[in-house]
Amino acid sequence: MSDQDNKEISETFLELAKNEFKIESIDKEVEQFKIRKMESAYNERDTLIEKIPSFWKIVLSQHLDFANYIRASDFKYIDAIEKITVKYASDIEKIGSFSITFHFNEIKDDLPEQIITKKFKLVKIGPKQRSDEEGEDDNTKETELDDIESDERLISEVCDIEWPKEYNSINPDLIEDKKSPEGKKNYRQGMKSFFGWFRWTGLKPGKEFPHGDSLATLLSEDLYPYCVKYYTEAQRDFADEDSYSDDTSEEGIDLSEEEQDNDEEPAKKKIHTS
Amino acid sequence: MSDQDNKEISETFLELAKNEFKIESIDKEVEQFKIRKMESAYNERDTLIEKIPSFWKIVLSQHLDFANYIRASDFKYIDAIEKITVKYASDIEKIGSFSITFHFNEIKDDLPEQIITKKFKLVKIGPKQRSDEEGEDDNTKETELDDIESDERLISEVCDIEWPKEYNSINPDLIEDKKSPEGKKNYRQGMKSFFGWFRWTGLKPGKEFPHGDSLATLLSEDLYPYCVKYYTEAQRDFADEDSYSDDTSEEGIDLSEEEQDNDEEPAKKKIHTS
Amino acid sequence: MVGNLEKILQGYLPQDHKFEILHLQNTPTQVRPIVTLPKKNCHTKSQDVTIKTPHFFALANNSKFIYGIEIHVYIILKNNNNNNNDTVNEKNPSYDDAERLIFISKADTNGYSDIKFSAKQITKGIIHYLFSIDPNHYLKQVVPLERKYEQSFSKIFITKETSLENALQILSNRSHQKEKSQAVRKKMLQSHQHYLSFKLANKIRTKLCLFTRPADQYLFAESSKNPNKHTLSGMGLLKWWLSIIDDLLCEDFTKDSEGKLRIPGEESIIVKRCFKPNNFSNWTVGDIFGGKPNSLAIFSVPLFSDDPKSRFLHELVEEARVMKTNLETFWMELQERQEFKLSETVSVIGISGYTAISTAVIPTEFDTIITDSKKQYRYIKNYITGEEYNAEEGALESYVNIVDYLRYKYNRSLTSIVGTMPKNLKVKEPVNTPQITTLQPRKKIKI
Repeated sequence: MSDQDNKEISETFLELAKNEFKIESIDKEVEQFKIRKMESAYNERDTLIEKIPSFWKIVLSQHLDFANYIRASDFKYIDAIEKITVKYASDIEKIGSFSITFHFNEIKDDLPEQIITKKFKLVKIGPKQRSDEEGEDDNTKETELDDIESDERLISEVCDIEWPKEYNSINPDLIEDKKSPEGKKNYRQGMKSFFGWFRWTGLKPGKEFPHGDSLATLLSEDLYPYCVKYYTEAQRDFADEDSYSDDTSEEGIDLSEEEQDNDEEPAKKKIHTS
Repeated sequence: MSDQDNKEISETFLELAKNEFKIESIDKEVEQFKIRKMESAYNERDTLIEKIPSFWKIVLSQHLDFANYIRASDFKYIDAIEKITVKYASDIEKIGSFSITFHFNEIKDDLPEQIITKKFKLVKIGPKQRSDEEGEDDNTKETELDDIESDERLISEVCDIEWPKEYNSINPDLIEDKKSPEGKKNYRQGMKSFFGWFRWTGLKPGKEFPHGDSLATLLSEDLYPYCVKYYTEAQRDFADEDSYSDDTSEEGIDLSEEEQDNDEEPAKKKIHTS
Repeated sequence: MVGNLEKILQGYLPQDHKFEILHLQNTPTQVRPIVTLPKKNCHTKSQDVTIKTPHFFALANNSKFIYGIEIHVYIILKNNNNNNNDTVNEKNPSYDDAERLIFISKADTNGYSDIKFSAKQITKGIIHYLFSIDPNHYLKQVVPLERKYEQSFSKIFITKETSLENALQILSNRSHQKEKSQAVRKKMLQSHQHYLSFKLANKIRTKLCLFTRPADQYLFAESSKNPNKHTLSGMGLLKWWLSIIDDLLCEDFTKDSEGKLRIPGEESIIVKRCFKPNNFSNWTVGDIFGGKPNSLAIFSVPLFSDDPKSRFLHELVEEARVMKTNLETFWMELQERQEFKLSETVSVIGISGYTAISTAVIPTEFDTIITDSKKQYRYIKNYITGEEYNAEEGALESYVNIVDYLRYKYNRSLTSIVGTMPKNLKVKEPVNTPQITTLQPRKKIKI
């Protein structure tokens, strides 16, 4: 190839980078458009849902993924959730940030009625700070690395919520000696409960509610938008007809390996041959 | 509950159904907005890509999912694809329909240069006609079931494409005796090739290119929108760094939690954060 | 020219019959330790290096694949010097001991062979071939567990960490670079490849293990629908494997090597009865993983891919019982796992010892496709394992695809082998003429 050709290709790559940037910003614009358009429909839906008894209790107990995040003892309090609403930030710079509001009913002598809003912010972050939930090895040392790849992640703030009385022993505010083995253990249990999630910030990997960001995303991108679908699914006459298949590793046929692992692809293809 | 309450709830459900309908139509509006916004960015990108040698060859051979759909002998012709463009229908009633255009370079004495456009239409369909690719049990009998759950599916038309000369033996237009075992076998092989896909209509389940609709969707929702990403991934300097993890049974077990508090935790969560 | 693979395997295939074989191997890759380490030991023992190399063999005859086996070879480099606080050598630790662990993942036939061949013999032959490979073959170029990207790196090389925009920037820079600087970059890349390499001084211990459990199919999906395929009962499968392993112990290993058999849920007396037909003298009840009945299973039982033992360990973690389950309980409960056919025998067979044969074979481009990524390895293998074998068409289709793919992408063909094993062979009637039903997808893709 001639130098001239090479120069043109070189410029083309730069143009492509600009073009990608343009596409990304259109994606945000589309997201904004959607949020604004959906707002009134969601508001209307919130009002309607309020009239249906136990709506959220049914949705939340129906959803297996949700149950995976919390402790079994939390269900008592999950059932006390009367209402959930999600508000999505629609300013272009804030796209991806949102807040979730929970209305808890009172449980006598245990939990007070309360309305709690937890806010989530999408922030850009370098690769070295990405190691959330990686366990103990707390590599928070500041590395002066170039921003090799900036990535986005959710963070939040500690959010005041009154814990149930029954949780006194694991309520982090009430544990006096957090250094004793007993204290440590209780503290950790508390942090893993649904109430522990309200303290999640995303800034202390390994020390907070596990996968706090995924639970937030589950609520904002799945449970809230599709709550009516989950509600109706829970109402099906035949409880055994749900679409949650058992995990494939138990199927005996040894093809499972090849079929599961294309996690690099953005849009996962779903072909059911069976 | 009083009759009055019941009546109100019953009305609420109707309102909710209307609300869901509204949400669906907003989804379409959002889709339309996106298609219109993206159009010029995609056009610009198409022009840029043309200047990069072997762009589509690199993208298509890099993408394992795509390769899964075709026969290994097709690669020769896939590599002859100079250009791919996708046009998305933006009329509200046509959202979800699209067309894909392929520019094939000439392969001497084998394949002529040609530009082929295949069109896909999204149509509503009752549950009983959905059984594409279900293999043997070709249940095409018309059942007069209520439209319990109407679903959408892609259909297409047979599309004229000139087959490579090397494929003469499996080219369905050239197989004289389609009933002989040899003829049947060749016919089936032809239908499974990439050229067979251009004949896919979605109307003759089990008799056409397998998963023709998924291949169309793969192109329109993944390969075309993210082609630049796939191109750069193919340029990675370390080929061994793929994120294809082995199946989870082999994954290391992190005991950091268990060793500290081996008490009755609730069932440990299976959460895929990726 | 006759390659090693051909030379070794021809003796296990029936005389005068022509076969073709695919030998696929991925580049050796460093992995995490396969046996979980107690947390306290994590740091002291983390100097051990485990290297995994998957092999896949598929045998074809008459343009159809008829047999396949997948085997993972692990080389574990150990540092037994107790100089744990010696950080001087951290960058280049010396390994004074090593071990080769061969895990047989799955083997399968599909019943579409037009001639009679012994799946037992070819299985034996392939394992024997692996025993004959010089362990140093796996140590020349090892993909490290993690690459540490340096700052200077990010402007020159495209890695999995490079953002789309940066990658385009790099590509832009590259395309107007002079040839000279292109060469400089290539050289730099080589030095940055970050391959590890090791050299073994002595002959190393070889271990082998496999888990037998009856199933309709292991590698060839839907093949149980072929009436000509034989499937074995749990006990049948155990005996089938046991006789292979016994032969290998006799032929390839020193006398003081050990054969081990464990049948979860079965009394020792019953297990011992299985040894009767064996020829090797040193068979005992147990396994090669070590540990006492009352020690925790998690610290003895290795985690292999797609292995019921590993799945069970993961399940114990989920049930929060992993720190309470000892080996005795582990084996007892394992047998009751749902994934096993009701009341069928499952077993764990193992070898531990030193080979008595020459280990000088180095797989070469001549007879082995060595892929440079797991992705590519899987992809090629998937042409065979992704097909459906309820009809003969699957065996034909996988063959055509593999042959076309190797020719087009590697300019290679399958290795031909003409059998030399004398035997009175009855040629079977052709199994079945191509039965055309409906079109099947080539790949099973699931979410």
